Amino acid sequence: MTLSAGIDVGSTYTKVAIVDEDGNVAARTECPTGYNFAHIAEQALTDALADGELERGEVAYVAATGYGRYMVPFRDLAITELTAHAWAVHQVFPDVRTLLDVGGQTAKAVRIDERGRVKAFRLNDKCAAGSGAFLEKTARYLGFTAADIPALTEEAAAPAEISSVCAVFAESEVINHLTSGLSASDICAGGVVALAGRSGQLVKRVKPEAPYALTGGLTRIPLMKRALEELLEAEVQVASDEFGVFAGSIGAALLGHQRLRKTAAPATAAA
Amino acid sequence: MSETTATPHAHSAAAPHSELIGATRDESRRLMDAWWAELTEADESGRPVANVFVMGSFAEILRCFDLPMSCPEISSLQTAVRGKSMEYLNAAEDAGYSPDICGYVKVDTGLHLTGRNHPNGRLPKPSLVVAPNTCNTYIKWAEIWERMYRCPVFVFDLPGWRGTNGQSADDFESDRAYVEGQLRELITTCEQVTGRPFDVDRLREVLSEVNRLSALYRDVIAENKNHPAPFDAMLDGLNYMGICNAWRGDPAGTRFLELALDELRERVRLHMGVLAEERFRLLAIGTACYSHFRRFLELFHEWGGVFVVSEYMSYAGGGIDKAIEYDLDRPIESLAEQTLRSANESFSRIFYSQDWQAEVVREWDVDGICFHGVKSCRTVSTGQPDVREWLMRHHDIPGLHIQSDLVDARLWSDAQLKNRVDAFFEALASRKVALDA
Amino acid sequence: MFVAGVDVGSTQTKAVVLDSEPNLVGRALVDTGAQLTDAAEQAFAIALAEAGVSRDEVATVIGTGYGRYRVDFGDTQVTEISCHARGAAFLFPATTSVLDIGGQDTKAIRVGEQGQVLDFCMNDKCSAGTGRFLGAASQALELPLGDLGDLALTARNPVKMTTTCTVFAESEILGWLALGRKVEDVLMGVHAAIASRSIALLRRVGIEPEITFTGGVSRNTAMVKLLEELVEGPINVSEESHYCGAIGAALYGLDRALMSAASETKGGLV
Amino acid sequence: MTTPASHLDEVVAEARELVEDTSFPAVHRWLESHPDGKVLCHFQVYFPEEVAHAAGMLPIKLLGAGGALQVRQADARIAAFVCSIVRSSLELGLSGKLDFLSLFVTHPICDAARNSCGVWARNFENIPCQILYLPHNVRSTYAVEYLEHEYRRIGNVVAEVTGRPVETDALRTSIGVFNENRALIRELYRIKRETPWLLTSVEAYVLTRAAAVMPREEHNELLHRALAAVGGREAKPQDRVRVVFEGGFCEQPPIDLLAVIQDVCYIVDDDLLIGLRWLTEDVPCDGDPFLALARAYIETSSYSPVQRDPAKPKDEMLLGRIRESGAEAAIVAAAKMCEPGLEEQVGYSGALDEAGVPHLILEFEEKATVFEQVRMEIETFAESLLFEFA
Repeated sequence: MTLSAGIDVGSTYTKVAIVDEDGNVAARTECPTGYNFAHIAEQALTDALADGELERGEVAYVAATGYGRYMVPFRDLAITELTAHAWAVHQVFPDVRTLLDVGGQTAKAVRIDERGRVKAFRLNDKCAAGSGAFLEKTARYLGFTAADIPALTEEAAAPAEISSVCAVFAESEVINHLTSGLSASDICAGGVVALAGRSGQLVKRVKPEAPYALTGGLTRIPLMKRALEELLEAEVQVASDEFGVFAGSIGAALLGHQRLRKTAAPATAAA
Repeated sequence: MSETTATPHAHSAAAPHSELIGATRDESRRLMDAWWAELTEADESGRPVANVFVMGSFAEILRCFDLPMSCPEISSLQTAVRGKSMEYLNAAEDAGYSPDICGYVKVDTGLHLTGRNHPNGRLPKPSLVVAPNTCNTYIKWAEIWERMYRCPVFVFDLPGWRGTNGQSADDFESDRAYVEGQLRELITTCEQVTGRPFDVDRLREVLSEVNRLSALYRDVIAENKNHPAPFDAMLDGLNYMGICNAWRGDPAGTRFLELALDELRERVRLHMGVLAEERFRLLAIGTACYSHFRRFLELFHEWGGVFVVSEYMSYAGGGIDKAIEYDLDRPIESLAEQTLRSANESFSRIFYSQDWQAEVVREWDVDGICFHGVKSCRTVSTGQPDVREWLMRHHDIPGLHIQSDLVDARLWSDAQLKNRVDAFFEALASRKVALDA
Repeated sequence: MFVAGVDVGSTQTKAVVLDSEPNLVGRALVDTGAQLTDAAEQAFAIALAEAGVSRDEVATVIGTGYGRYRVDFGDTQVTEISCHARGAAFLFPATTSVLDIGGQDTKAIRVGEQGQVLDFCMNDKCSAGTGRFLGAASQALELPLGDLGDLALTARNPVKMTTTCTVFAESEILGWLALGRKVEDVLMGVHAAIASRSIALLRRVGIEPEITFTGGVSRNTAMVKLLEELVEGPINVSEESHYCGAIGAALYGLDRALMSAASETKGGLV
Repeated sequence: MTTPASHLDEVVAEARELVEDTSFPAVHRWLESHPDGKVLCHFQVYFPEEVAHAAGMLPIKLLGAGGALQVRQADARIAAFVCSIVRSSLELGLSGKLDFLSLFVTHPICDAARNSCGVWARNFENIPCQILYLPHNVRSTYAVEYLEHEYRRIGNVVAEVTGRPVETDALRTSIGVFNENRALIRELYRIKRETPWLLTSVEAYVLTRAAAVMPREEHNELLHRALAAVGGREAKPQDRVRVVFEGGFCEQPPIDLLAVIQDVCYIVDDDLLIGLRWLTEDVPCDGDPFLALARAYIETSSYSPVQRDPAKPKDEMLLGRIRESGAEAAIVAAAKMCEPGLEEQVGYSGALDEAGVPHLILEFEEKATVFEQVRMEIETFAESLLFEFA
């Protein structure tokens, strides 16, 4: 079985997906990136292989993507996570034309054509505090962890108003809401709605076309999907929790197979 | 400006004082509604409309052609005061405009992108844009409408303050001749847009109205030398400037200032200040924050702080705070000369205003200066920290530097601003105690 | 007679009790957390316990800091700018310039002989919460806040941090690490960025000795060293600098108590 | 014996060293050989340097200090929300790197630049600080006459500072020196367009930018050496996207950002340092030189977001630059907090969409040192044009 591995070294989490020639995901792992990128890439790949009881030798291609893609010494190809994401989403949702991916540090809006190629994209700039980390900080301030956010925000009666674009000032808004007695779920929901608002604006800047898809860590928060749909006035397909988180690594692995098929073309054609 | 809807207010000295108090605010609301009614009517009837700016758009010439004047700085400000600016601002940012550019431009662009439905009426499309170089964003703003509507755009130069030396009398004459030349080209453009010939006698009428308006405006500003000051330069002052810009050269505008002056003198006679107790007299540099206008004023009024004078009433009042004396025998030449003088002494004053500020602090008996930097406007904000420090070092005048925006509610951080304003008044209070001891 | 000051900061709440000399007789430091009023009450109780003083022996309680309006058991509030100035002048009587790097705001103050505020300036919008840079660094590098200073001092070739925005400081820190730079070099880069921005603020109000560095960040050895290099002179740091705001608040409370005791009704700050 | 190719590396290294050295060594060398020489600093974008040169003054172009100088004092003077070049230029002055300065001039290109004159005047009380009021109503029949007078006015200020009036034939000679410089830079840009593999974007940039920090005669000589050496370089074309970089008219992108772009693209044309190439043809040396300079500024000149000219609609001018350089895509950049640049970016993007020209929108800051995010954007942009995944 020839396998291709996609290693997505993100700023906060590193994801690995190992895919066979038919495009099935044979194994996958996710772990915090820390700050030794080369080590974590090797470690994550070994864990994935063990998880799927696969041999290192079966992996014919390694495509690295994400923040630290150049820090993966044993890669065959480095590809940006935007291209990888677009390609993965195109395989699972061939009709999707606009993708929103919200990660730890960055939020990305991408327009994709019918062949899965990236046509236009925009990233959040410094003042748009539209990143996952902002939400994690709000939750931690309220005494919760990132994992609690999905359930916590479901109990929200009325999401609090958080208007500031700057995460530092948003934090003082959170403090003010706290002191005026708002519940943690309403404040955290307010953070999700503010984040959806900011990333929804990002989507509008790539002259979007429906249908839409959402990938990245926030796929686990139902309120995020609902808030985006209200803003974009259209349905937002959320990749399954697992796929959403692993879109980058799966896309990279699939592109690996693409290169394998191209380079393994019969030698005669080339001679 | 068809004036039928605005019933003239008889300027009578005998009106009993109770009726006068508050009359100016009602009149300014009525005149602002009349201005919007005319813009909405012009949009429906398709009459040509000119987009103008507060810092020198030759309103006198446009008045001669009875061209309704749409002033986007005022209309953008009004959306913020009514809490609606973010909806239009977001529409512009969705179209690609950066969070770091002028909020007025984005609110106006958002209005044009979403059907021109302004809270006060229907914003008309420009048939002509008259944009001076007294603010560079005016030129980029004009180019946005140019791309959107392909309408005639008349950008012209009012060469301003040249720096620390090197401007002789014949340099001024060369500038004046250039401004006069451009003025004649504007007249030709207006004739083409309206299909009406230029009437120099009508211009003389308008010029004499503005001479009167300028004299009244200076008297109004001077009334705040009284203790307590009868009006707040950032609240009532905003109304006075708004009417002077929208009705410049129209008798209704002149009569409005006569009424305002009557009310102010009545308040001075009755010893009626802006607040129950005027504890601190302030000079305001920069603009207010219109998305949180009431809260902005409240932060200062809570401490008994009143804005008795502002730089805003100088440059954003259209330069009529400097003695405008049009010579009716040489209307075109003196219009060019006086407009150039306001460009030098009011509009480009902002870049080197430390001496003017020190003088105003003395003459209006001011306790401290509030420098309010707004992200949207680099014209008024860029050099503020430098001036604040210069005035503290050279004249020991206390100054507070705070920042937010004109219309972008996202840039108002209440806790941070209250912290700074409270600390400033605590310092002013302890300074007063030291002076009294 | 005793007086108290409670400084409710965005991350930590400090409380102090002073006798009428005045001497510092009780102090407390707790995490602010989500319930600001509880934190204020808890800190006040601990400070009273350490001072061996009962609640009713305290003539006035003054609240300060971002959560000053949450000190609902206090007599009134004073901003932390006025309090840090007064507290710094108490700890170092020859103080003329005061610098405090807080969680939300950085403050530069010029102080008169009695610790009154002559002029002050605070950070501009985009570099807000520079004290938070260090919080971001400690999180990103998984190191306790207290160790950052000493580790930064071991740096050989510090990186140059250029971002003005605190939010993007974190991604710039990760960026440098992704390029394989040493942790201590990145840390020293963070410290240098904070120091140069703070000095720019201090310059706005004029830098004249003696300079007193107050607030929690003043315990950071690398920060003190960098600031001393920039001002080319010594900077006062005290064991009690964490409590500077609360001390200042208590001193204003003492003025108020003495004044009402002498039942004069002179105008004044409080 | 240095082969021509390695000779080019030396010339480029010489230029880069001058460009990155904030102590202005070439200016100090000039002052040693001209003991009573005076130096003029002018802010972006265009200034008629011939007028200063003709009075024996050394004009240098203030381009900020990029990331080379930690801004400490300027941030105490300038409000937040203002671009970086305005701050770091002031920092050069406040930190004593411009002590040789005798005259500061800025222009009405934007509100922050006009404000800078007031800030410099308050902080350098013994140096004249001026605004040269270039016109925006350039299509008025009175514009050329006005601009000629404005050039004579700044000539009088220069004469006051140097004690030497600006003589007519001296000005004609200076025009000759600057004509030659502009022609050499045009030749450098011809090579970028036709054979970009012979000269990297960074090499072409530092060779051009050296003009800002050295006497123009020396810069001409440096360009002659560089152009001679380029011929000798063997390099084969690579599979890269041909792009136009638009947005470098005032605050300059960090050199490392150009390096990131050149990894995946050939920058075949751009508006980098357009002020040095504002006049697109030789200025005639006969007749009145002041009038010739004023007419050239309006009639035979390029375009930028900070010069209004209805006869040169910006969208058409950009599409023309893309067409003439054979570029297949554009990078439409703007400096952070740059009001005119950010507004123009939206106009350009709309026009490029309409014309079907793929383009990448970027924001940069002169002092940025980490390029991970922008590298990812540029590579994705190139990947979407180069690779066929389907």
